[in-house]
Formats: sequence, C-alpha cells, structure tokens
Amino acid sequence: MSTRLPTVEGSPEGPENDGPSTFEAPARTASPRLVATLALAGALAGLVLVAVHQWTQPRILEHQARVLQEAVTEVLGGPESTHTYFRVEGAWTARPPADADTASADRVYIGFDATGAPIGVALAAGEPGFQDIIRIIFGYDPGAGVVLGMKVLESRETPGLGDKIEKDSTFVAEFRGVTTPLIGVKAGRARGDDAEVHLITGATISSRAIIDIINHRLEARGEEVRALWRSGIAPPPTVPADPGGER
Amino acid sequence: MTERRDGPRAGREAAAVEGGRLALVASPHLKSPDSTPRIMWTVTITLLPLVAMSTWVFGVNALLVISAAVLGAVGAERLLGAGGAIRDGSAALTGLLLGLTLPASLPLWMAVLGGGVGIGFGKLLFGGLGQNIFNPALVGRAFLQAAFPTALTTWPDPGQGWGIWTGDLFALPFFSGRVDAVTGATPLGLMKFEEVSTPVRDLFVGTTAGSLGETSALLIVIGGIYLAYRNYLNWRIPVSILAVVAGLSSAIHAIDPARFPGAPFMLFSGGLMLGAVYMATDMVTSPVTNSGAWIYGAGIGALVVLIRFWGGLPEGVMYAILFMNAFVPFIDRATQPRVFGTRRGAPA
Amino acid sequence: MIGLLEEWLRGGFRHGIHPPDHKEATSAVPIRRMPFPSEIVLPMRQHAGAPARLIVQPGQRVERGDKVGEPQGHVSVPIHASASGRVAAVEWCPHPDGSQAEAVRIEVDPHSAQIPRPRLVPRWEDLDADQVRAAVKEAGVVGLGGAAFPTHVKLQPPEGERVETLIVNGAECEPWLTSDHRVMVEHPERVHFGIRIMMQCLGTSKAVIGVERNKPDAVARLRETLPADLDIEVIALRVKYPQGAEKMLIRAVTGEEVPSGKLPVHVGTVVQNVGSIAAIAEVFETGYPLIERIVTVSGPGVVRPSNLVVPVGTRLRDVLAFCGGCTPDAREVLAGGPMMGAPQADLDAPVLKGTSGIVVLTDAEAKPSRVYPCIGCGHCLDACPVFLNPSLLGKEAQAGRYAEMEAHHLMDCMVCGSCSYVCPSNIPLSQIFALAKGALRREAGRRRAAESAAADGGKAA
Amino acid sequence: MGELIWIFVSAMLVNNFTLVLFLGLCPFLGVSAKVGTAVRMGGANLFVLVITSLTASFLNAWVLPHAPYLRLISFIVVIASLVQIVEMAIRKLSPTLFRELGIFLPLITTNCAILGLAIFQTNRGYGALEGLSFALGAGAGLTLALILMASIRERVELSDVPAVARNMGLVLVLAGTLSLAFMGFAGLFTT
Amino acid sequence: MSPRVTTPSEDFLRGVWQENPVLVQLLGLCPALAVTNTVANSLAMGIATFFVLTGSSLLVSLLKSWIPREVRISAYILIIATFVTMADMILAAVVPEIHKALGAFIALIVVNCMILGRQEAFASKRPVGRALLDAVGTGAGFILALLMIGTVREVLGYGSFLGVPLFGETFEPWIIMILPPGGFFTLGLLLLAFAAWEERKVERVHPRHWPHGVTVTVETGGDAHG
Amino acid sequence: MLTPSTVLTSVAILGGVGATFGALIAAANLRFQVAEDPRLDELTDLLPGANCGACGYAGCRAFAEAALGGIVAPAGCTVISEAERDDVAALLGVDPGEADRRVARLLCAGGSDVAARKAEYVGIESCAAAVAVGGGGKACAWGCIGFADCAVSCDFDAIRMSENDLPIVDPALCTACNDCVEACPLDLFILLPLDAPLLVQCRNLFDGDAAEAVCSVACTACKRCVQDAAPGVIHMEKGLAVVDYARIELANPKAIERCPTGAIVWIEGQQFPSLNLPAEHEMMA
Ligand SMILES: Cc1cc2nc3c(=O)[nH]c(=O)nc-3n(C[C@H](O)[C@H](O)[C@H](O)COP(=O)(O)O)c2cc1C
Ligand SMILES: Cc1cc2nc3c(=O)[nH]c(=O)nc-3n(C[C@H](O)[C@H](O)[C@H](O)COP(=O)(O)O)c2cc1C
Ligand SMILES: Cc1cc2nc3c(=O)[nH]c(=O)nc-3n(C[C@H](O)[C@H](O)[C@H](O)COP(=O)(O)O)c2cc1C
Ligand SMILES: Cc1cc2nc3c(=O)[nH]c(=O)nc-3n(C[C@H](O)[C@H](O)[C@H](O)CO)c2cc1C
Ligand code: SF4
Ligand code: SF4
Ligand code: SF4
Ligand code: SF4
Ligand code: FES
Repeated sequence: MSTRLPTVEGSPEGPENDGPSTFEAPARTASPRLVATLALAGALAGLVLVAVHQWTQPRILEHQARVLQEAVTEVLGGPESTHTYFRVEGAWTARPPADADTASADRVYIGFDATGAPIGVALAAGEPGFQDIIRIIFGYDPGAGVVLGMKVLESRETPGLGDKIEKDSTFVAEFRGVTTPLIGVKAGRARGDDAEVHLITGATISSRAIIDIINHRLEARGEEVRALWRSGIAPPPTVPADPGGER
Repeated sequence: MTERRDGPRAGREAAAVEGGRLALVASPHLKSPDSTPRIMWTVTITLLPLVAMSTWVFGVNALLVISAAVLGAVGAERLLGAGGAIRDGSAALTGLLLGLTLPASLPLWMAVLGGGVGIGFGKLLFGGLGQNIFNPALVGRAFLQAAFPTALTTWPDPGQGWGIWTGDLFALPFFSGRVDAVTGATPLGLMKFEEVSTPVRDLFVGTTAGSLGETSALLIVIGGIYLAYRNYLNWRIPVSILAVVAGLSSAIHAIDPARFPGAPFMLFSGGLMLGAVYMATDMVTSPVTNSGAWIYGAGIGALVVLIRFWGGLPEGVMYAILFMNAFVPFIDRATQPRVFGTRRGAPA
Repeated sequence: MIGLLEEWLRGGFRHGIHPPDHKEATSAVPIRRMPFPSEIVLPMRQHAGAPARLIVQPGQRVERGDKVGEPQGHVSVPIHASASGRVAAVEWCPHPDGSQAEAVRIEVDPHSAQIPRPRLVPRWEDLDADQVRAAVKEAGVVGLGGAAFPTHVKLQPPEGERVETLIVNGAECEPWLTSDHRVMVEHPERVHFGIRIMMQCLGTSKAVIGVERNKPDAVARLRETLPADLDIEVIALRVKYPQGAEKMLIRAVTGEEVPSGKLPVHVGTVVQNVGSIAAIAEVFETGYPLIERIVTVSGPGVVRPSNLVVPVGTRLRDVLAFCGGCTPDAREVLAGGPMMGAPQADLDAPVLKGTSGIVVLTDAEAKPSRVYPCIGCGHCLDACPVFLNPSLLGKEAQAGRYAEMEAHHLMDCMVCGSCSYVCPSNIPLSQIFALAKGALRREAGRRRAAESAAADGGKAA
Repeated sequence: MGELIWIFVSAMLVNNFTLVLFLGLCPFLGVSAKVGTAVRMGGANLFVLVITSLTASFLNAWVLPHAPYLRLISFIVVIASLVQIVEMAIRKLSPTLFRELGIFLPLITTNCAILGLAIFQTNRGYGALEGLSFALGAGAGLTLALILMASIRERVELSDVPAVARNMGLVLVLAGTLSLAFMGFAGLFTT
Repeated sequence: MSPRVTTPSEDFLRGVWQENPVLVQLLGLCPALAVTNTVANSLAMGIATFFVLTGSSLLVSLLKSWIPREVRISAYILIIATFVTMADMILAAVVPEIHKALGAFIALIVVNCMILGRQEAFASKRPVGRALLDAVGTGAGFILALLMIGTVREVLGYGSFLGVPLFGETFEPWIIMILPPGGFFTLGLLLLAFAAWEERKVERVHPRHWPHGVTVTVETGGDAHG
Repeated sequence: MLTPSTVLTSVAILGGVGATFGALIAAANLRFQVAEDPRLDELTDLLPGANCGACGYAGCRAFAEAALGGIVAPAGCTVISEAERDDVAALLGVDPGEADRRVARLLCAGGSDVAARKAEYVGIESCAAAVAVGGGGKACAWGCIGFADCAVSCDFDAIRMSENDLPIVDPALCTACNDCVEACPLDLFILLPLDAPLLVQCRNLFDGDAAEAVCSVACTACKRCVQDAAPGVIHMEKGLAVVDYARIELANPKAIERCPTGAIVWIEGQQFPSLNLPAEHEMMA
C-alpha cells in the first residue's frame, strides 16, 4: 500500500488491498442492525424533539394568540374582551362539546365592550389575489351590516403594488364602516354610495380580491352570524381566542 | 532564398492574373445582395413613420423616450459589445422597438436603463447578434415593467397637443419625480377592469392611451407587408398570431360578449399589431423552420388571448412573446425539416 | 401538410435559388476548335475511382488517341494522348484540385496532322450490353457533368435493379456555362444517337431530356430532331439552381426522391450529362476515345468569352491565351462554374475530362464578404434543395460537433452552395460543410482501419 | 373541480415551483444541460412528487395529529427512505429504467421541491385529491421549466458565449428571464 | 475520496471561498434566492443553516462508524431533520417575525443540498475536528453568500440596508429585485462579476477553431456594405 | 412539562417510522442488491479525464475498467502525470509500468520565410479548409499551410505556432496522443521516440532544382545523406530521403552534414530550437 492512498481514519471496512482483478462486493450489513440503527436514531430524535417542543410550544402559542388577539382587536375597533365561537354541526357555540373537532371547525371571534355588550364579529378568510392566496381578517357588525375594519394576515402580493392592500393606510381605513355587500370603484368613478371602496390604482386586482373575500365570506356565513347576533349573546366566562387552525 | 516570404494570411498584391497572384476563395462565388446590416436598417427605416406618428400623438416626449431607449441600447452595445458592432444596426433597432413599447411619460433614465438591460442581459451575454434567446427589446421592457410597475402602467392621455411635456420625464436617475401627467386608461385596461369597450375606429387610427408604438395599426401593417415582400420577415408568424387571436376571441366573445371583447377590438388594441409584426418576427428569436413559425405564432396568439381574458394583467403580448421565445429552441428541435430522400419521422 | 401544399403550388423540385445566369456572354457563340498547344499534360488522376497506370516512357513517340494510361480496376478508365508528339517527361503537374498529380507531359509535334491512328468503329447494332460497356470503358468515357464518374459503371445497374428511365441532364444550371447548351443546339442528332446507344445498353424504353427553360433554342432543336422510333421526351424545366443536380433533376422529371444515401438506380433512373452522351455517340461514330471536350471560357475577367473544343490536357494558361487573355482586374480563375467550381492556384494546371468551363472573375466578385453571425433568418433552409438545416449545421460545425452534424444528415449535403448564396450573414456554409464531410470521411476511414487492425490482431492472438 | 384546476394551473404556471417559488433549484440548474436528461429528470420528479403527496396526505391524516411537531422529520425520513427503496428496486428490476430515471432519484430526494410540496400541501390544508392535483401541477411546472431551460442551453452551447458567462452566470440570467416571462401568468384565473 | 491530503486551514477556507457552496458549487440555491430579499432575512437564514450544518456534521462525524452504509442517507436525514426542527421551533419561539418572513424555507433547510452533500462528502469520512472545521467554513461561506445577495437586493429593491433607508423618500425602488427574477439576476450578476475577476488573470490560449470548430473571422465592425 | 405520554408518543412515532423503514430498506437491500466495484468511480476520477483515446480505449472510464481487470498497466495512459500514475497504481496495488516516451515531429521545415507561395487563399482560417480550396496557395503542395489545425487539436497545449507559421511541439508537454497526426490535412506529423534524433523535415516529392524553387529547405533527393549514414538507415523513396526507424540506433550525426538544404536534421529535444514564438505566446511560457 502506497502512502499516497487516502488514509481514512476509522473507516469500517478499511481499504485492504485486494489486487487488481479480484473484487468483492462490500460486505452487507445484517438486517437487524439496519432496523435497530434507524429505530434507535428515530427514537432519540423523537426524544430530543419532544423536549425542545415542550420548551418552545408555550411561547409559540402565546405569540400566535397575541397576534390574533391584536388583529381581532384592530378590526373590531378595540373590544374589551373577545371570545371564539365555533360552528359545530351547523350551530354556533362558544363552548363546543369536548369530543367535537374544533381544530377544523369554522369559527368567528366576537368582541364585547366593557359592559359585556357585543360590538362586532371578526371573521378570517382567504382567496387568491394577484400572486397567491391572500388571507385577511375583518370585523363585521351584523346588526348594522357594516364592516368595522380589515387587516391582511398573509399575502405574497407584489411589494410596492399589491402590498398596498396592507401598507396603504387610506385603503385600509376605507373598510371602517362600509356597508355590505361592498362595491369596488376605480379612482374618480365614485358615486358616494356607502358601500363603495376605492380600488388601488396599479393594484386593482389585489384590492378587488379583498372586497371579494369579504363579500364571499359574508355570503356564506353572514346569515348565520346575523341570526346568532339577533339571538343575543353575552361574553362567556373567560375563554381566550383560539388561534389554532383558523381558516 | 532566405528572404522572408508571406505567411498564410498574406495581404494582397498587384492584381493581374499573369505575374500577380491568383486569389483562392471558396465557392460559391455569387452572392445574393441581402446582407444582415441591410435587413436591420431596412426594418429600422420602416419604423420611422411610426415614430413620427407617435410624436404627433404624444408630443415631443415620444421622441425623447424613444431616443433615450435607443441611446441605452446602442450605448450598451458600444461599451460591452464587439468593437464596431453598432453598424450592423441591430442595437439601434432593438432600442427603437423598446422605445415604441414604452409610455410617453416614462422618466428618461428608465428608458436608457431598459435599453441597456435589453442589450446587455438580453443579447450580449449570449454572445451578441444572432445568439440571444429572448427578444432583447422585450427583455428590456419586461425588466422595466417588473422593476417600475407603476411608471410602466401610467399612460398619458393622447392628443394633448404637439410639443407637450408630461410626467416626470426628467427625474434624476434612481429617483422618481412628481407625477403631473393627465393619465388615462388604455383600451385594454378599460375593458378588463371596467368592461368598457373602445370603438375600433379609434384603435385603428391610434388616438388612444397606450404605448408609443400602438398608435397606428395601419402604418404597422403597411411596414409589415413591405418587409414580408422583401422576405425580411417570415409572414407565417404574424399571420398565425393574428389568425389565432381573431379566431379564439371571436369564439369566446360569442359566449360572453359583455366580458370578452371580439376580434376587431382584440386585433387593434394594445401592442398586438406591433408585437406580431415587428417583435415576434425577430429572426433571431423566432423559429428557423417554417413549420416552427406556425406553431410559434399560434402559441403567441393563444397566450395573448389567455392572458388578456383570464390573466391578472390587461395586456399580454410582451409576456406571450417572451414565453414563446423560450420555446423556440425546443420548437426548432422538434420541427427539423424532412431531409430529401428520407421519410418524415426518420431521425433528423 | 403545409409543406405539401407549397409543393403542390410550385411543382418541380422544391427550394433552390435564382442566381443571375450570365449566360448571354456565350450562349449564342458557336463552338470553335482551339489549335493544339505546344505541350499538353495528362494527369493519371482525372476521374472518380482508381487513377490510371502510366504505360509510356519519356522520349517515346505517341499518336493522338494512343493510350498513355491503363485503367486500374473496374471503377477506372484509360487515359489517351490528346495530341501526337513526344513524351517529354513523366512528372508532377499541378492538378486543378490544388494538389500535385503524376502526369505525362507530351511535346506536341507542330508538324503532325494530328490525325488519330485509323481504328475500327464499333458497330453498335451488333454489340451486346457487355461489349458496349467495354467499348465505352476502352474509350475512357467518364461523366462530363461534374464528377467524372466512369460511364461504363453507370451503364451496368447493380444486381436486381432495373433502369426504367434514362434521364439526360441538359439543365446546365451553373451561371456562365453554356457548353451543354451549345452541344444541344449544334449537335442534337449526336445527343439522340448517344441516347439510342445508352438505351440499348441499359435495356430501357424511355428517355427524358431535361433542359432549363432559359435555353428555348436547345429545346426546339432537340424536339425537331427527335428520332421517330425512340420514346424520348424533352422537358423544359424551371430555371433554378441546382436544377441540374442529379437528385433534383430526377425529382423534377419523375416526381420521385432518391432515398438518402442511395443511387438513382433505386428509383429506376440513370442520369447522364448531354456532353457525356455526345461523347458516347462520338465513340460509336468515329471510334475516337475521349480526348477532347467542349469548354466554356467565360466570366467578366475574360477578354473573348468562347465555347471551345479543347484537347484534354491543355494548360489553362493556353486556353485563356487563346481567348484573348484576361482583363487587368482579373483575380480568380475557376475550373467549373461559379457555384461549385474549384479556384485555381496555378494556371499550369490542365483542362481535364471533367472540366466543363473556365470562369475568370475580377476583383469585384472575388472580394470576400464580411461575415456576420447567423441571425436565424431561415433563408438557407428555404434554399437547401435537400432540405437540410444549414443554419444548425453551421453552428454545430463551429462547436466541433461532427457526430451531431452527421446525425443531421450532413452527408446528404451536395455542397451546391445555395445556402451560402442566400445567407445574409455571408457565412461560408457550403465550404464549412465540405470540410466537415471531409473530416467525417477521414474519421470513418481511420475507424475502419483501426477495426481491421484490431480484427487482424485478434486473429493473430 | 374548478378548485382542482386552479390548484393545478397555479402550481404549474402562476406559482411555478422552480421559477417563482424557488424550489428545487439545485437539480434544475444541474440537470438542465440536455433535453433528454431534462425530460427524464422531469418524469422522475413527477413520480416522486406524487409519492410525496400521497405520503404527506397519509401522515397528515393518520400519524401527525398525535405529534404535529414531528411533521417535518417524519415527512422527510419517510420520503427519503421510500425513494431509496424505489431506487434500489428499479436498479435491480429494470436496469434500463434505472439508467433513464433511477440515477436522478437520489438527486430528487434531497430537493426542496419535494419537501416544499409536502409542507405547502399541509399548510394549505389540502386533502388527498387536492394534494394530488397540486403534485401533478408542480411536477408539470418543473418539467416544463426543465425542458425549456435544457433546450435553451443546448442552443446556447452552440453559440459564442463570452468567457465571463461560461460559468453558470448565463444560466442564472436565463432562469431570471424565464421567470420574467412567467410573470405574465400572474393572476391567471383569479379575476 | 480525494487522495490529496489537506491541511486544517484549507478545510476551513475552502468552504468560505474557493468552494463556496452557493457562489461556486451552486448548492443550497433555493434559500439563497428565496429568502434573500432583505439583509435581515438573509442573516437569519444563514445563521439557522450554519447551526444545522455544524450540528449535524459534528454528529455524523461522531457516529459515522456506527451507521451502516445502507441506511446512511436515512440516518443523516434523520439527524439533519432533528436539528432543523429544533431550529424551526426555536426561531418561532424567539423571533417570530423573522420566522414568518422565512416561511417554509426554515423547514426546507433539511433538503438544502449543501448540508447532505457535506455529510456525504466530508463528515462521514473525516475525524470530528476536521468535519467541524469544514462545516464551519462551509456554513460561513453560506452566510457570506446570502449576505452578498441580500445586500444587493435590499439596497436596490427597497433602497435600504437592514431596514435603514439609504436614499430618502423619492428613491424609486427596483421592485424586480424583490421579485423572483431579481433573485436569479442578482446571483447571475455576482457570478458574472466573479468570472470577470478570474478572467483578468487567465490569458487567452489559442482561439478554438477548426477542426474543433470553424472560426470564420466574424466581423461585426467596419463598414456595413450592401 | 415533559409528560410521559407526549414523550412516549413522539419516541414511538419516530422510533416506529425508523424501524419500519429500516426494515424496508433491509428487505430491499437483500432483494435488490447490485454489485459494482466501487473503485471504478474512484479510478475514473483519478485518470486525467481527457477522454483522448490515446490509450487505445474508448475514453477514461473504459481504460479504468481495463486497468481494474488487470488488462492494462497504469502507464498505458500516455497522458497521465507520473504522480497520478503512481496514485492509480497504488489504488490498484500494481506496478505502474513504463511507457516509452514518444513525441510528435513535424515533417516540414518550410516556414513562411523559406517557402514560396503562388496564390492567396482568403477564407476560413484552417489548414483543412485552405487545402481544399486550390491547395491553399503554397507553392509546395506537401508543405505546412500554417493555419494551426494541429495546435488547435492539441488538448495539452503542446503546440505553438512560431513566427514563421510553423507549429512547434514542446516535447515536455506532448503526450503522444496522436491528435495532431489526425488533425493535419497534409499528414505532416508522425509520432517518434523522443530519443530518435534523425529526421527528414520534408515531404516534398520534387527533385533537385524544382524542389528548391518552391522551398529553400526542401529535400532535393540528392542522396548524400543515404551515402553518409550507416547502411540501411536512410533510403530514397519517390524523391525523398526516408529514415528507417527500426535501425535508428545505428544513426549518427554525420548523416546530416552534407545536406545542401538542411532538410535532414539531428534533433535532441525540441524541433526547430532556433525558431522564436511570437510575442503573445512567450508571455505564457
Ligand atoms: C411586476 C408586476 C407586479 C404586479 N403586481 C400586482 C399586484 O400585486 N397586485 C395587483 O393588483 N396588480 C399587480 N400588477 C398588475 C398591474 O399593475 C395591473 O395593471 C393593475 O392591477 C391594473 O390596475 P390599474 O388599472 O388600476 O392600473 C402587477 C403588475 C406587474 C407588472
Ligand atoms: C462511390 C460511387 C459509386 C457509384 N456507383 C454507381 C453505380 O453503381 N451505378 C450508377 O449508375 N452510378 C453510380 N455512381 C454514380 C452516381 O450516381 C453519380 O452519377 C455520379 O457520382 C456523378 O454524379 P454528380 O455529378 O452529381 O456528382 C456512383 C458514384 C459514386 C460516388
Ligand atoms: C449542385 C449540382 C449541380 C449540378 N449541375 C449540373 C448541370 O447543370 N448539368 C449537368 O450535366 N450536371 C450537373 N451536375 C452533375 C449531375 O448531378 C450528375 O452528376 C450528372 O448529370 C451525371 O452525368 P454524368 O455522369 O454524365 O456527368 C450537378 C451536380 C450538382 C451536385
Ligand atoms: C409589442 C408590444 C408588446 C407589449 N407587451 C405588453 C405586455 O406584455 N404587457 C403589458 O402590460 N404591456 C405591453 N405592452 C404595452 C401595452 O401596449 C400596454 O400595456 C397596453 O397599452 C395596455 O393596454 C406592449 C406593447 C407593445 C408594442
Ligand atoms: S450546400 Fe449542402 S446544405 Fe447548403 S444548400 Fe447545398 S445541399 Fe443544402
Ligand atoms: S441564411 Fe445564414 S443567417 Fe440565415 S439562418 Fe441560414 S446561416 Fe443563418
Ligand atoms: S496533439 Fe500532437 S503535440 Fe499535442 S500532445 Fe498530442 S501528439 Fe503531442
Ligand atoms: S502541420 Fe498540418 S495542421 Fe499543422 S499548421 Fe501545418 S498544415 Fe496545418
Ligand atoms: S437548495 Fe438545493 S434544491 Fe433547493
């Protein structure tokens, strides 16, 4: 063996020389060892991860809850408290039965003022915009039938154009107090209707998408929410907004 | 016999068969009169009426924007290209075509940048004339549209008089100026976002908002016919584009006339005519085979209709051409001519 | 589909080009006989196939028509002295292809009457096909249309193939050249006689003479003199280059394409140039072997453009001198036409059996054009008569991709130059293809050699 | 149905994995020099994407509700192992197919497009059918991008590219321009 | 298995520069283009990747003799994925804003070709110290490359650096730089710039021409005739 | 916080996944294993990768296979450097073997300073192209055209064109790969052992004055070298002196002394030692 050969420390088989013409396939590892290795590695990884998870999870949840809470607060104009209502088997309830699948259930967040009177319902929704799906949350007053506010949760719209739907404060402000169903109008074509929202020049598609999202969401659930509202609701004993799997 | 004699690249000496040296040049010794510079300059000249027309419609800005684009293109060719490559006329033509696709109010520095990017990234990087994949003018325009979407979709109203100055034409490089142009919506924008149609007569004559070169379909068609007659463009390309656009849009228009405009509007609005006649036909970036030309043209036509009818943008000519440019090598590969004495399908 | 439509609209062979034909200079000039020069040189390599073998010694006396070279093998023909005189030397002479060739130099006897030894004129009626072929071979007849392919080989279709139609190539599509034209105008009966012999030998009942429409007088003369007992048709062809190329002519006449890599016999045809036909006729009229041919001397650099009967072996210098010499701005001398002819480095090179013309060009034509990159205009694809993609082949050559060129049918290119003619970027496409074909042939030869060496080695081991 | 089509078109053109979402770039640049290889790479990709989508749907439905934080690790381990097994099988059972497709499989396993598909599919809450449409769209988009790039590169090979652009610089600029061209599809079928 | 013996400093520097994973080997491109539209994102992604790379190299190199060849890929991936999941959860808990901006690309570190490549090519064959050095070098090279790309894109695309505006209000941002094409163009430009730099050093050898390729002196200059 | 049940779930899931796929891979391993010598790739990597075929195999990988099979010694690759050759030998555990050093020699000395021209070729700058167009214009139809096809074909940059347009082979760089021999359209290169010093640098078949008229260093076939050399070393063939390299050991420098034109030379090392390379090339040396 020449010293020029790579010396590979600790290599399992060790490159023992076997002449130019003889060649053996590298030895196979016994099957049980393969199983054991991967199983052990998996188990160890599971152990490590569960530890990290336990440490980080509360923080992540807390952050998510805070973000959602802020969004709800913003679109409802600062409620004193908010409560999550789930739609379980076609009925809305703040306290779903324990065996209900709340993770995938539709939900709304209802805000109450200091007196415990409901001030509005926050609904989240998403639809394709110009680039990809835009997700927003908006506040709705089922009594008056007006939108109270809108906030973009997630969008990949073009920076500088489409992202005006979240960054352009005049556009965002337009959603405070507009009558539903909303009507989008291009600049200079407004007729003074209460339902009008001015589309953003250069981002007509993105801004129209917001209007469509709100209108569609209300078309689907508006009636039920209004019924719920009319049925008279009061804040249940403290249940924080549940961020999990909101759609 | 040790005096130095000439090497293989010897220069010429006295002409005359007896005594002097004969020349050895490979056959054939006859040559058609067409040459690459002649093609390029001819196309450029046929575009000049269009430049004049756009100046008439949009004022001096038009001339300034076009000149800036030409300056950018020629400057880049000069700085980065092979020495003296400017004289073959292709860079000037690229700049001119780029200029014709821009709005009249564009800051001039952007037009210069577009020309530079078009030639630099769109052409010289590939080895210069003849080697590029994408239409350099459209690469420049696509770059500008993606970089400065607002400026590229701000269309001044036409017919504000000769010699008007609009927009932030003279903004400093890298900065925007004040926007004070009287802007209007283009016919395609009106159609897409307001479902308002513009009379075809206005489109044909060219007094609508839009880019500089969209002004007159008539001049473009005349130029195109002349060039096709001279065999400087492959007539199959514009014919297939326009036929597919007309056919598809008529069919879809019949289904929902309110939402989808019909063939005349589609043919004469936006950049379709300029694109079909002058940009899709760029020899370098279109298929070299005739059957490929049909496929390529049909593809552009279909994409224009797709983007205009269902896409997010009001106009899709530029993207359609760029996208089909990308397909050209594949189309060329797939449409090799059937060699004499072989059957089609035999390995080409 | 669309291709078929275009074809139907046009008829004839597809693609091709329309260069100016410049034939006016000599098309009406009658053939004249050129006086014998003081010496002639006869290279042994004048035809396709194996060169002839020298059979004379320096100092020996030869008469006009005597054999100076014997054929070596089947695809080979003898060489005959084209003038009486003394063998001055056996030496190297410049060959029109640019190389040096082994040749016989004969000092022409200025006092000789230049009458060939009397010989038996073969009675063609009595000969069978084999005897006709032998006589043709013995007379040294080769194709006069370009490739100088021994004619007796073409007269013998391979086993299992039958010739249905004899096609006579009177297209003469090369600009400036008019030698075939003059033969057809001045000796139509000789052409018909040659056809008669060929038809008999090939056992064919049908012959077609294809003539481009720019030679109406030739068409008329051939039609006037048609022998009543033979099925000969004279077709006026579209004027376009390369109408005279074998495969294009067959396509125009029969509508069939010779399959790639195959010979014309595959579609039941044999193509023979009118000059070659006339030469065969001459063999059976006079018994003379092929010792002289008709040469067009033309082009802007020639003082007196002419159609001449020139003894094979006459140096180009002497031919040009007889035509009044060259103009002062003459720059380039071509053996053959301007599209496919070979430029000459040395005017001491002789006229060969296959030299159909001498074209002298001036500075204006010999100026090399500035080359630009391929702009993908597709004009070359529309020009190539065998439907290649010269644009792609050119790029592949530039990148050294010979294998790919071969896969793209480079070997079907006949180097006609149509693509170079139309290319606006002045790319020397056909020259590139000639080179690439040469390189591929060398490569194949080497591979074969290596394989046979390996086979030998294997046997030895 | 309309939803499925939108998912397909969006994954193929509007949000093309390679040119818009930047997923699977390494093999995209590495294996796009020849059209033949590109086609086969595309095919192999499509295959693995489908496996991935099915795997992800399965894991999402059955295993991960118990421990969502193990999503990533179980996705990747399962996908990698499955692909390795398929590779071994193909290698043994059909050497031809292995030469055509198999050699790409390891390249694909460690490819962002695959895991990206699984993650996006989960994030967007796609079910099995939607996931399949997503995988097919993504695979078609990848294949399209690969073929376009490869045919362009074959042509560029024949041209006289300046020395500075002979490394991958030119290829990246090409990818950028392709990506520009794909911007024309933005907003397709959303209005 | 390269027979050439390398020194420790070579192991480190090679990854940073000569064999920079992004700029030279073109590995790990997805994150290098997808999340580099701002410097802050680039930095975060770089650091996360660095963490995963060093961690897993260390572990792989330690465990190499226990891992059977047949399952090594699965085992490596298991190790890498563990680190990535940790990074993912920690980033989400500690810097949620950046975690949101990086999106799925944190998870995609698992399949960053660069990382698995290092395990296969180096960590699984070398002693621990060397493997660590190599990982640190490669990881540093990755951060460096991401920062370069991120800087160009943020400065042109937003007119700012690390969020600080550089050119004032009226700067016209080049939005393309933030968009996908801008990512490709930026990396392309960097590669071109490096090539131009290298090019200065190399002298021209023979022009390649016939028989490897035909050179017809292509002149684009001079008088256009015709 | 670490409840036993979460820990258990997680360990069970990942452990289970690991075990399942460990088992599957093990099974696949048993069923589908394919044998291939892992050294083949390594060995191929060690080879120069020029794929020049000079070894007589179809590229480096084919050579590697042959070397693995013990059919050929590492030195069979003429291109490989000595260090690399030893690496290969070490990997295989065999003797590197010895190869006799051969170099390419040019059979023409007719540079543009001594050889006449009779016409001017204008066109593609390539010897093969020029030769096909009327012979290229050089008066000697056998002599070097000087467009450097050989230099371009050489993958090892062993050939430089000199000031007088002759290719000069650097024996240190030449690997005897045969590329130039194949590239030259006039067959002006032959591969000779480096220690074979006698060379007739001419292929012109003219005799006497005719030869000298086209090139002042042409072989005039005067036969003096035939007489001066040891018997049988040189003979005349068709107007040219030809060295019989089978008897080259008998040669001595006397053979070249009376050559009137200097067509026959005695070389040690580089051919044309006195020729200058043009300035641009010198920079590279
Ligand atoms: C690069 C680019 C990005 C774009 N991004 C968006 C976007 O995010 N949202 C949007 O609605 N339109 C976007 N557009 C679409 C155009 O701006 C489109 O013309 C506009 O929506 C039409 O609105 P207008 O009629 O008010 O000008 C984009 C266009 C380009 C070229
Ligand atoms: C190698 C070779 C073999 C040929 N064999 C035959 C043959 O067997 N029968 C025949 O009729 N012609 C044969 N030919 C003649 C060709 O068909 C053709 O007539 C000749 O090459 C001259 O054609 P050209 O002037 O177009 O180049 C052969 C030609 C070549 C080059
Ligand atoms: C491009 C091209 C053009 C040709 N033009 C003619 C022509 O005009 N007249 C002619 O007789 N032969 C022409 N030939 C040669 C013919 O193809 C063919 O070889 C010849 O007619 C066969 O007859 P031959 O053997 O009697 O020469 C041409 C060949 C080529 C490749
Ligand atoms: C040839 C040509 C192509 C064009 N392509 C596009 C395009 O793809 N997208 C676009 O927004 N504008 C394009 N324009 C500008 C276009 O005319 C403008 O957007 C329309 O006026 C909008 O209606 C193009 C203009 C020309 C002349
Ligand atoms: S030279 Fe060859 S490629 Fe060119 S037109 Fe003629 S046959 Fe076609
Ligand atoms: S004619 Fe010339 S420029 Fe046109 S495609 Fe052919 S090679 Fe290219
Ligand atoms: S090409 Fe010739 S000079 Fe170059 S290495 Fe090969 S044999 Fe030697
Ligand atoms: S030796 Fe041959 S290939 Fe080399 S320059 Fe001379 S002629 Fe050309
Ligand atoms: S990082 Fe390599 S494929 Fe995404």
